[in-house]
Amino acid sequence: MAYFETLGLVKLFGGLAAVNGVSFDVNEGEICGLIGPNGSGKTTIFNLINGYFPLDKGEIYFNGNKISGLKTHKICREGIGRTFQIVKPLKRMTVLDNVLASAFLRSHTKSEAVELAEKTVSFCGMTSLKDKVAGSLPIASRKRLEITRAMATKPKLLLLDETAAGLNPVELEEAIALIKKIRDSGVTIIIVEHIMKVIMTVSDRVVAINHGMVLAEGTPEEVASHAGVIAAYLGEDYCAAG
Amino acid sequence: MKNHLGPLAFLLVLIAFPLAVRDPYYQHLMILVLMWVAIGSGWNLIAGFTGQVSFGDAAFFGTGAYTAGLLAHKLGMSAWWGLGLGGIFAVIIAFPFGWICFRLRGAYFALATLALNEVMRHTATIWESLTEGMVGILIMQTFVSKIPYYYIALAIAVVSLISVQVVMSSRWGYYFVSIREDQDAAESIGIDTHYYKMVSLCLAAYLTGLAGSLYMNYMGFIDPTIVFSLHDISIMAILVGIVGGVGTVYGPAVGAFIMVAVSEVFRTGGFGLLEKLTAATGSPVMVLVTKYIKEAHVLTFGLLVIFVILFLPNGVVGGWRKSRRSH
Amino acid sequence: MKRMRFGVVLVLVLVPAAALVGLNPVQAAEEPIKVGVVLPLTGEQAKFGEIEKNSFLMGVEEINKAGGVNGRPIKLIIEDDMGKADVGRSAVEKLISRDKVVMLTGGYSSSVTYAICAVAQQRKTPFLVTTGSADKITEQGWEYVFRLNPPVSEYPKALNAFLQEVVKPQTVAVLHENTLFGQAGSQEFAKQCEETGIKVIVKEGYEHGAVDFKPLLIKVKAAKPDLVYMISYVMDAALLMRQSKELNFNPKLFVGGGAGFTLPEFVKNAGEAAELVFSATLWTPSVPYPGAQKYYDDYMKRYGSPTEYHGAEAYASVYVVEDVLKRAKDLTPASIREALLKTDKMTVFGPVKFTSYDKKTQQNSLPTYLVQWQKGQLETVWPRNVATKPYVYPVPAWSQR
Amino acid sequence: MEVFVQTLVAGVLKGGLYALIGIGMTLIMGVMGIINLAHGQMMMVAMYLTYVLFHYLGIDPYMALFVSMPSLFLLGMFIQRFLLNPLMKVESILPENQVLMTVGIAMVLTEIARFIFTSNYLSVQTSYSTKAWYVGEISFSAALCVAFAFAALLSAGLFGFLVKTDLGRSIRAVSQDNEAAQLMGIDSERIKIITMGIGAALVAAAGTLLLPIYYLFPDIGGPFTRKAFVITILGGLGSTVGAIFGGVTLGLAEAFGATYIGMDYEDMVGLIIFILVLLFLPGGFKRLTKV
Repeated sequence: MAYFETLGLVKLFGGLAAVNGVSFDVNEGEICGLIGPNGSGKTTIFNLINGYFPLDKGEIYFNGNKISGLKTHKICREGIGRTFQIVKPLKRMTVLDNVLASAFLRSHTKSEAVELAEKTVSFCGMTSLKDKVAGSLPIASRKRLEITRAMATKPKLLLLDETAAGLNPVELEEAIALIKKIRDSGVTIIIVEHIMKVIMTVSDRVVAINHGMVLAEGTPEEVASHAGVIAAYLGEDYCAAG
Repeated sequence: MKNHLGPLAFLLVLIAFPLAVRDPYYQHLMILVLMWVAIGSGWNLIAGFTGQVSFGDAAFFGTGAYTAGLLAHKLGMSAWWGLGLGGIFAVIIAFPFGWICFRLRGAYFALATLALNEVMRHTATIWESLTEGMVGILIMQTFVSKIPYYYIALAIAVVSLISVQVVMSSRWGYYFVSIREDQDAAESIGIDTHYYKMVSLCLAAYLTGLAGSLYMNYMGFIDPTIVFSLHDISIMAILVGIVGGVGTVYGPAVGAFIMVAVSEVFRTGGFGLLEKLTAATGSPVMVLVTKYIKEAHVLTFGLLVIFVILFLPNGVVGGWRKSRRSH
Repeated sequence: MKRMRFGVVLVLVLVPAAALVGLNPVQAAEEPIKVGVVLPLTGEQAKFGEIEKNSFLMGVEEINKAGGVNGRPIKLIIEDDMGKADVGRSAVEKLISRDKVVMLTGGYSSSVTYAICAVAQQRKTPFLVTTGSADKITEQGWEYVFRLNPPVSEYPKALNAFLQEVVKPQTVAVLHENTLFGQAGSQEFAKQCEETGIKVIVKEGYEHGAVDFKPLLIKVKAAKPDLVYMISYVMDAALLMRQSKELNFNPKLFVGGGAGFTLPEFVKNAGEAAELVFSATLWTPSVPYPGAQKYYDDYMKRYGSPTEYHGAEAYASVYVVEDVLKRAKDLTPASIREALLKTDKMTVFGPVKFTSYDKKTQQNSLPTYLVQWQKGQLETVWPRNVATKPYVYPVPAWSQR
Repeated sequence: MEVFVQTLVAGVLKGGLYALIGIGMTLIMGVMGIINLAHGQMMMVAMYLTYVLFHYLGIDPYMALFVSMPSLFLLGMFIQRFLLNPLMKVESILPENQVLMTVGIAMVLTEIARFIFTSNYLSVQTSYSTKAWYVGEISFSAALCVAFAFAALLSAGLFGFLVKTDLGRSIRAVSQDNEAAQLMGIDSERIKIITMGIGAALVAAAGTLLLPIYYLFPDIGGPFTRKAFVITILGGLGSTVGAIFGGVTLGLAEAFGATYIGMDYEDMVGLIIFILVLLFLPGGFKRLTKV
């Protein structure tokens, strides 16, 4: 059994299938990119893995345990952290307090938690911002805070949802570096991203989704040259003409 | 430790207060203030810190009061046992309620608490064989002097403030505020939001129930409309919390003082000061002002509430983050 | 923002401080005698508080015009209790500590009255309870508490005699508002019925202010009681009668148990549905006490709205206060208490005399009357010796009235 | 059987009145997302207006609708413009600040009424106050029938307004997604001001129609506020048809509760249904009917 595995995930919204039989595996230690056009169901898949939405059908296994059907906070406890596409900072708390709130999960005492939080903050390069109130941060820092907060739960698997969207080129480079650094620290990552550059540079493997189904799977290069993927992104006409 | 010097000094002043001010009128007002500190702290815990606004604090307050009253009335025990049990019974009410109703969010939860408040009031009114209905429960007060009540109220208020302070700097506190700030984010970092909302509600219910027991012991008489009053208890608790400062440890203390003292100042026309001034100056404007304030003190008070909400939306004491700068 | 907060704190500290410093009572030669009155002037009970306040003011004005108490006027210091016990307690503490009143009166709701009693007893300040009617208030053995109005359990006395001598009903339905007055009164009435062999087939409370009593009346109608006894205040009473008529519900008689059924507002609102309805009452303007009618007329003239028995209680209270202060050898609590104990004064509310009986102490005892609406007029019909008109019984069905 | 039918009739007719009270609230809660705890107090203001018009000018309550509704429309707009909208701009920890503001407004309205009219009970006696129609033994109160018809008419009118007119569509847009509506160029502040006005005017109609068969004093508002939000939750936020369902359901529940359980339990039955709907049918009856 793979490290992380989804089997035939189905999610219906008002009779319409947003996710329709998605199965894929992720191996320990790799970065798996999840791509697909807008509305193809990527974020919904995250919400299913994370337990935010209940599954209509299908099963999810992580590290040998079935995690589908668990509550969100239990799934986090199992070792799956996530960030949100629309960032959800704890606005009126400082950056450090944000991280501290999640560091408690893996700490017995407050001093332990503070230590873990400080360490995570510096690991993610946010030390200079740690006393800032989260609500006052610019978007790039908020995105980074999402990652920092998720990292403080000491995840084994991290779900990154569009962490690069809205960043300028410099910030983008920083984000890519951080993602790689996290992977190198031994965390498996599934990343949803629109910006192809990010996906292509960081992913070990890519899964392409369209209309709630898996379209293609393989190395970034394989998926990028897959006819169906190009069609999905650029439209049928482009494909036929090409 | 430096942070605690101010409160400690203030505590000493409060301890000395009844010895310095012998007038039972002011002692009585201070007892009410201290009782409201406990209620306000409870409300602030569940609403101000955890973000689950409750419109039903009277349900817990009344449960505490009736626990004390019924212990004395039905079992012939001292009503002071209520101080031990009142809070616990309030938690017994809060627990199943929270278990069921915490799946509701925001305004819907607030409405459910409001309904709980009304259900409790009706139950206490109708269940005459247990509660004596509107005939009410009368017990004999233990002390003639106000000073014992004052110190018991002070102890309860101090315990409330300290427990809020302790809770809020612990794991629970961080979890409560995380839930308030973003429930989904809180879940995603491994916080069992349902469980911690329950913890917060039960703590709040305990403090409020404790205050209810104190009320029974101090006032000696309760009936359902007094202790389960939506307006006089539940809404008042919210006002204490909001005016003082949402999500601040000492906010409810300030709020309690303002709400009790200011409403008394308005009710009595500045403790009769206005009338003296009127008599002294004899100006017709003052006559008018005095008459207005005496007759429309609730109106003035309502205007004050509107003013505070408009211009001091987070209360007199600032927001949570400001008090946490020291970290 | 910071400056604002500082300002608020400043105000909060300064106002009470100024109040503490600046307010020592000024001594004057013809200093009025201060009497404290605690009444609900805001909140849901304010209507009654206002009637009582007006009556107090009317009474004290008359007394002072007539020379006051041995040349010294009475000054009433009226405090608003907002219908809340804790505020009532604040008010009475203030009256005793700051205003230094010689005695207290007023007290509308039983909860507030109780709170005042406790303080009055502790601070040894005589308190003449005007209204608070819970039985327990005079069952505590407090020496400084005297009560003018009878306890709630004694209201239906006259009705019982009438039922036994005239109506002899088999079954009764009791409807009551869920207030102290309604719950305690209905319990007492039901107990008396059981003792005299009348079966209580329906006994039900309702929340004051209901819009629609039909579901309740439908059920009562289906149970076919001989007598319907209702403890309701005026507007509920009017709605009950109106809707009974609408449902064509015809028991042998309808009897009201509270003041609600005797007020002009009742007949105005119930219209024809008020006709021939009985009510047990303590006081109407036509009771055989000197000045009752005059008090009613004066009040109407002065305030433009009708008064009722709460007002009469207040008006009587202030005259009892005058009488007591005149007779007291000085204004110490002990002397005033002595004078109160020896009270024997006829008022618009009836003879006032404080006696002890059963568990009660220092309780005034008053006869109750049975009245009936006849052709839009309220007539006293029982006891026979004071009746202004003979009673109309049996009562014809609605269609024949 | 007669008991059953009469209870049914009483419940449905009272439900009509409740619906009228609830329609305004459902609109306000739907669009603004706030619980308006001054709702009953606004009704109280309308009732005093009606009383003044009847008592001093001899205007029939049904005619007084033409004064009370526009007046309350203005009052509602004023409250929203100067007291509630400014709150949206201040940063506060709890969004419930707005609810508290309505508590303050309720206090002020009540006390102003007491200041002017004292706490006396006031009532308006008309020829139809006590009139009833009979079918067999079953009675139908005339004034309640009129109120019922009016509730149906108003909710149909409001429904049409929301669906057919531009303003109505804007109101619905704001109620569905405030931010999106603003992006599409809708002045959501203005929409909220108008919505509050309409909500107030609707509850004014309820007050004016209720007065002939009921009575009036300054503290009358509270219980009706509570009924209004129960109705709103039963019917579903923002749903005019839902308000009728909610009102009638509450009326029936109270009537049958009073007849078959006890009048003591009248309010309790309503509250328990309310909690059950909150828990098990979030969105109210709107969700079942999809209107």
